[in-house]
Amino acid sequence: MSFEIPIGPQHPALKEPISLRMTVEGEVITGVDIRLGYNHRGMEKLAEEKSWLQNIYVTERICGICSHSHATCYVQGVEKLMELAPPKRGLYIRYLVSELERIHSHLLWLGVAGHEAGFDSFFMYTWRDREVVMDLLEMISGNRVHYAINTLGGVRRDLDAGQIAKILEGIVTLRKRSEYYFYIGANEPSFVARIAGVGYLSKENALALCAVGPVARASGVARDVRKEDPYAVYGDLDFAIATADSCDVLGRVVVRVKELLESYKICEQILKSLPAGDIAVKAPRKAKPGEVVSRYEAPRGENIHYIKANGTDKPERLKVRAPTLANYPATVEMLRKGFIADIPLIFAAIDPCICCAERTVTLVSAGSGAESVVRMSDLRRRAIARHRNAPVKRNAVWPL
Amino acid sequence: MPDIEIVENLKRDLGEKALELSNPDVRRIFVKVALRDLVPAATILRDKYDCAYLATISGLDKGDVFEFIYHFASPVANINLRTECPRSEPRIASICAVIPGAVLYERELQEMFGVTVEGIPDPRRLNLPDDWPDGQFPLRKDWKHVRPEEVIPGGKP
Amino acid sequence: MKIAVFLPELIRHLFKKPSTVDYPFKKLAVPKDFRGTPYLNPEMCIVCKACERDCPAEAIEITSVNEAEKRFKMVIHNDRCIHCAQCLDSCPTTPKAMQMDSLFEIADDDRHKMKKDWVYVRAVLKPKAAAPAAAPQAGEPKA
Amino acid sequence: MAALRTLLYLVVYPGLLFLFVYSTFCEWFDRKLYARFQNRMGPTHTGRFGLLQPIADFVKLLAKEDVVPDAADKRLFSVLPVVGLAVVATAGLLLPVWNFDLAKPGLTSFSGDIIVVLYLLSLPTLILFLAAWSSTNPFSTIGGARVLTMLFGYEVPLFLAVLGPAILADSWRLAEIAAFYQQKPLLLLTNVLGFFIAVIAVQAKLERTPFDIPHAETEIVGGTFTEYSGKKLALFRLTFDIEMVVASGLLAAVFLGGFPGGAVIGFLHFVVKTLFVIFLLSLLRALTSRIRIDQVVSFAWKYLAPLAVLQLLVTILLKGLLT
Repeated sequence: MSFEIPIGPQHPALKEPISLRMTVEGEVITGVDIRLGYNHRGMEKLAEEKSWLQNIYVTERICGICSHSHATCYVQGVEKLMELAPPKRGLYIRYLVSELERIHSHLLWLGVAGHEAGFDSFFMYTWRDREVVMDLLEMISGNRVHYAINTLGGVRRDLDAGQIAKILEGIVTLRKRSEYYFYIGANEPSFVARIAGVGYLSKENALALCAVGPVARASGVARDVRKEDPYAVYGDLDFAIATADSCDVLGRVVVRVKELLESYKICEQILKSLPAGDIAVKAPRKAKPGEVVSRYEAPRGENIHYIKANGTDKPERLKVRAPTLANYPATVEMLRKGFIADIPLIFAAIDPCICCAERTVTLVSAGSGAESVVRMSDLRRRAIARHRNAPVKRNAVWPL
Repeated sequence: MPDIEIVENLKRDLGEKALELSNPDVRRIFVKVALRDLVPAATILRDKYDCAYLATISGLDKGDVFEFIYHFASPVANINLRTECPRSEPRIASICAVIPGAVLYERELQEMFGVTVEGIPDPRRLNLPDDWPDGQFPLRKDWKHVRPEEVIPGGKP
Repeated sequence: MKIAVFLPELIRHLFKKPSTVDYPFKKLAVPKDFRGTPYLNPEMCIVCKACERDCPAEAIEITSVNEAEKRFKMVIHNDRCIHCAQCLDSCPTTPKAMQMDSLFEIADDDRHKMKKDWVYVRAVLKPKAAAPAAAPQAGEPKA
Repeated sequence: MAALRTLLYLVVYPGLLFLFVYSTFCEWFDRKLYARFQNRMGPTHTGRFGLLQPIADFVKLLAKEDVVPDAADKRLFSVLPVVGLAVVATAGLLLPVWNFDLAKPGLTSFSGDIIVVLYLLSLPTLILFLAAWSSTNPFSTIGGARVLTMLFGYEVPLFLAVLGPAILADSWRLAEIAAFYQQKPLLLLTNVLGFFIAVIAVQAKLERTPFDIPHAETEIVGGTFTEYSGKKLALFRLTFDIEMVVASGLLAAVFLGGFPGGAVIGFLHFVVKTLFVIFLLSLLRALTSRIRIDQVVSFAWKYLAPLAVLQLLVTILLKGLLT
């Protein structure tokens, strides 16, 4: 006896709206369908109406967790179009922030994974320690979520010696804590029982379905833009790609924790070899006609922006592909034949960022073209009408 | 593998198919192919250049034609396959048979540019709501969004 | 297989002070260069409108009240502001006419109450600060 | 006079009012502990140290809108929370803290009351299942199925573990069992294994992490409680709180030597010992992550049940040695 359960668009396991329609037989999932489109803001269309400078902040708001990654991806593309060469110190600070952001994002993910598995203590502890890196970012950039440190031609804020010392100090604490969480995550029997062998994605499937980021790396595909396409400072830095071969959620935990440790290493290298000098150069208001493909390794995987300029102060086209979107086909594959209990874990394991993945359409209602703000009374009326017309199901069916 | 070598190899392998070949930046290669050569070219890229990974498909409204750029990535380079189709007859072939992960991007192209992707395994809309009117394609340049006047709910008039 | 690996940590923290803050009653200090709410220093403003042009959220609105007296009105729509501080970077005067304070609890139940306005006379143009703000000021020292 | 006394007994002490106050205190204790384990504060502001927070939550829920789904079996749906509360409150009356006097047994102390308590503690599970079933929501339906599946896992180990000490004491009456262990406290040590099995099984019965599978909110929203709101949900939450008190009181009576010393000192024993059991339950909750339903059943039958049988065997052998 199979029936359909809706996970989302509103569901406690999902922090953002998306709809997963699960066909289940008892506790086993037999079919999966992902429906997008609950979180559209029309970023790509909007970007065509804003200037190059304003678009930094627009792209930054594509996502709340990896805000810096979209802004950096955009900025490094536009700098190529404008033929700007940001000073070395500016670049180092920019990518220091991007590594700190990776640390914060992965710690956040560890906590979410713990919460989805009902391991709330783990969640509380990881998030407590995530505050350390959040505070560092706040100190560097002046804000906790949207750092807004990028500008065309460099960064907006400099680091002083006191800040550098504080960051190094914070990294020491974080490294110790991360190693401890690695130990907990890999040894607590009830947690391991939930994540080992769950959400299997073979290497072949990971390749065929174009999976990116930690999902691909946990399936043994060493795909990391920082190594494949070493942009900006990554050519000078020494780090390794974290991979795992277990192809399951445990592998994704391992990959993320290993990446955390790599990120600490990168941050220390950047701070140690931070060159002196300016942090930004002056940028023109217009870009010459041209096109550029900018790639960036966000915490969730490869982030790719295609930017086309037409000689004015506004882009002709800005195409954004966020990593989460690339992982959806793989998620469908992972969920198949799983248990209901595994849905939140498998879905969380791609570290979904739904507002990243859905960024394309304007907030316009279909009929009138008016911005759709529905009154509560109206909603109520619609709900009642819907209720009257709906057939009433009297008998539930035994699922087993 | 240096870029020049890849460009040379591409010239050899694609032969007539490659209408334009450019290498504007390090590890960025742009190839232009005709519409009918799209699927064979994608197959060649996947099999010979380790480009099983399609990053995304960008669509572009250039007035008379739509341009579609398939951003492939291999561990050594980023190969962008470009093709054009006329606005009057917007049809392209699906590459899902070659790269199964392309389905989401092709669905997005369908709804945003109003092209018909022939042979797509799942032709539903991706992002737009179910009651979106037919014939409205937001990313075409002639589709203009008129911003409604801002109404602040609950405030003074 | 180990059992109860978290136990020592949990027991240890039972006797420690909680790391959370009793928020509305106790508050943490924000760091030095916190990007709070923008405000205008009307004595310095030369009405170059660079901030209005560069604001990504269209939160700044400058209108002329009286052309002859060079009176202008600036409204900062804090309900739209995204606190990016681009207006500070765009501001060409020294010291800057646009400033940021460290207020962050600015939420209100009415969006009209969040709008702030200033009516002022345009400042006299100083020769040194006359350069148009074509781009954000690069590498400016910390305020 | 006797009628009045019975009424007081049922409504004030140790009946509904006392159980309500004490169970909300226990909920506060559990929440505070859980928070402190996680380096948080827990309830702080309602009352001193947030002591009144559970009561405030209860009152708030009472004031909320009460929705009954159209497709639900309305009468069953509405009556079940009350039945559940009645059942666990009745079980509360049987604890030997107010029935300590063996010479003058009260109304609710009789031979075989341990069986009745265990039975009454099993009923809420069935009521939960019926509640889930009558609300016809897919999430509730899955939750209901999980409730029953889990029942098969933990019920047997719990019964085996709790009955072990009773066999050693040679009585089916809680007061007598407690009195037996008060005379020979050393014998309690033989039941340590059984105690831990019982704690784990009680954790499962109370549906707390790692066994909060029937209402795992990240998987099936509220599970059994998805459609419950307002007063009914408040009653269900109270049911669980009282069940926690009764279950920990039962474990304290059977495994921790009961509540010696008459009305006042016995009551102090009751408070300390139940809080100790709740401490263990809280710790278990903080230590683990939620496991899957198939893992619960296999864990219960592969480890808990065999260990419980082993405990029973040890008890029986010991009893043979002693007599």
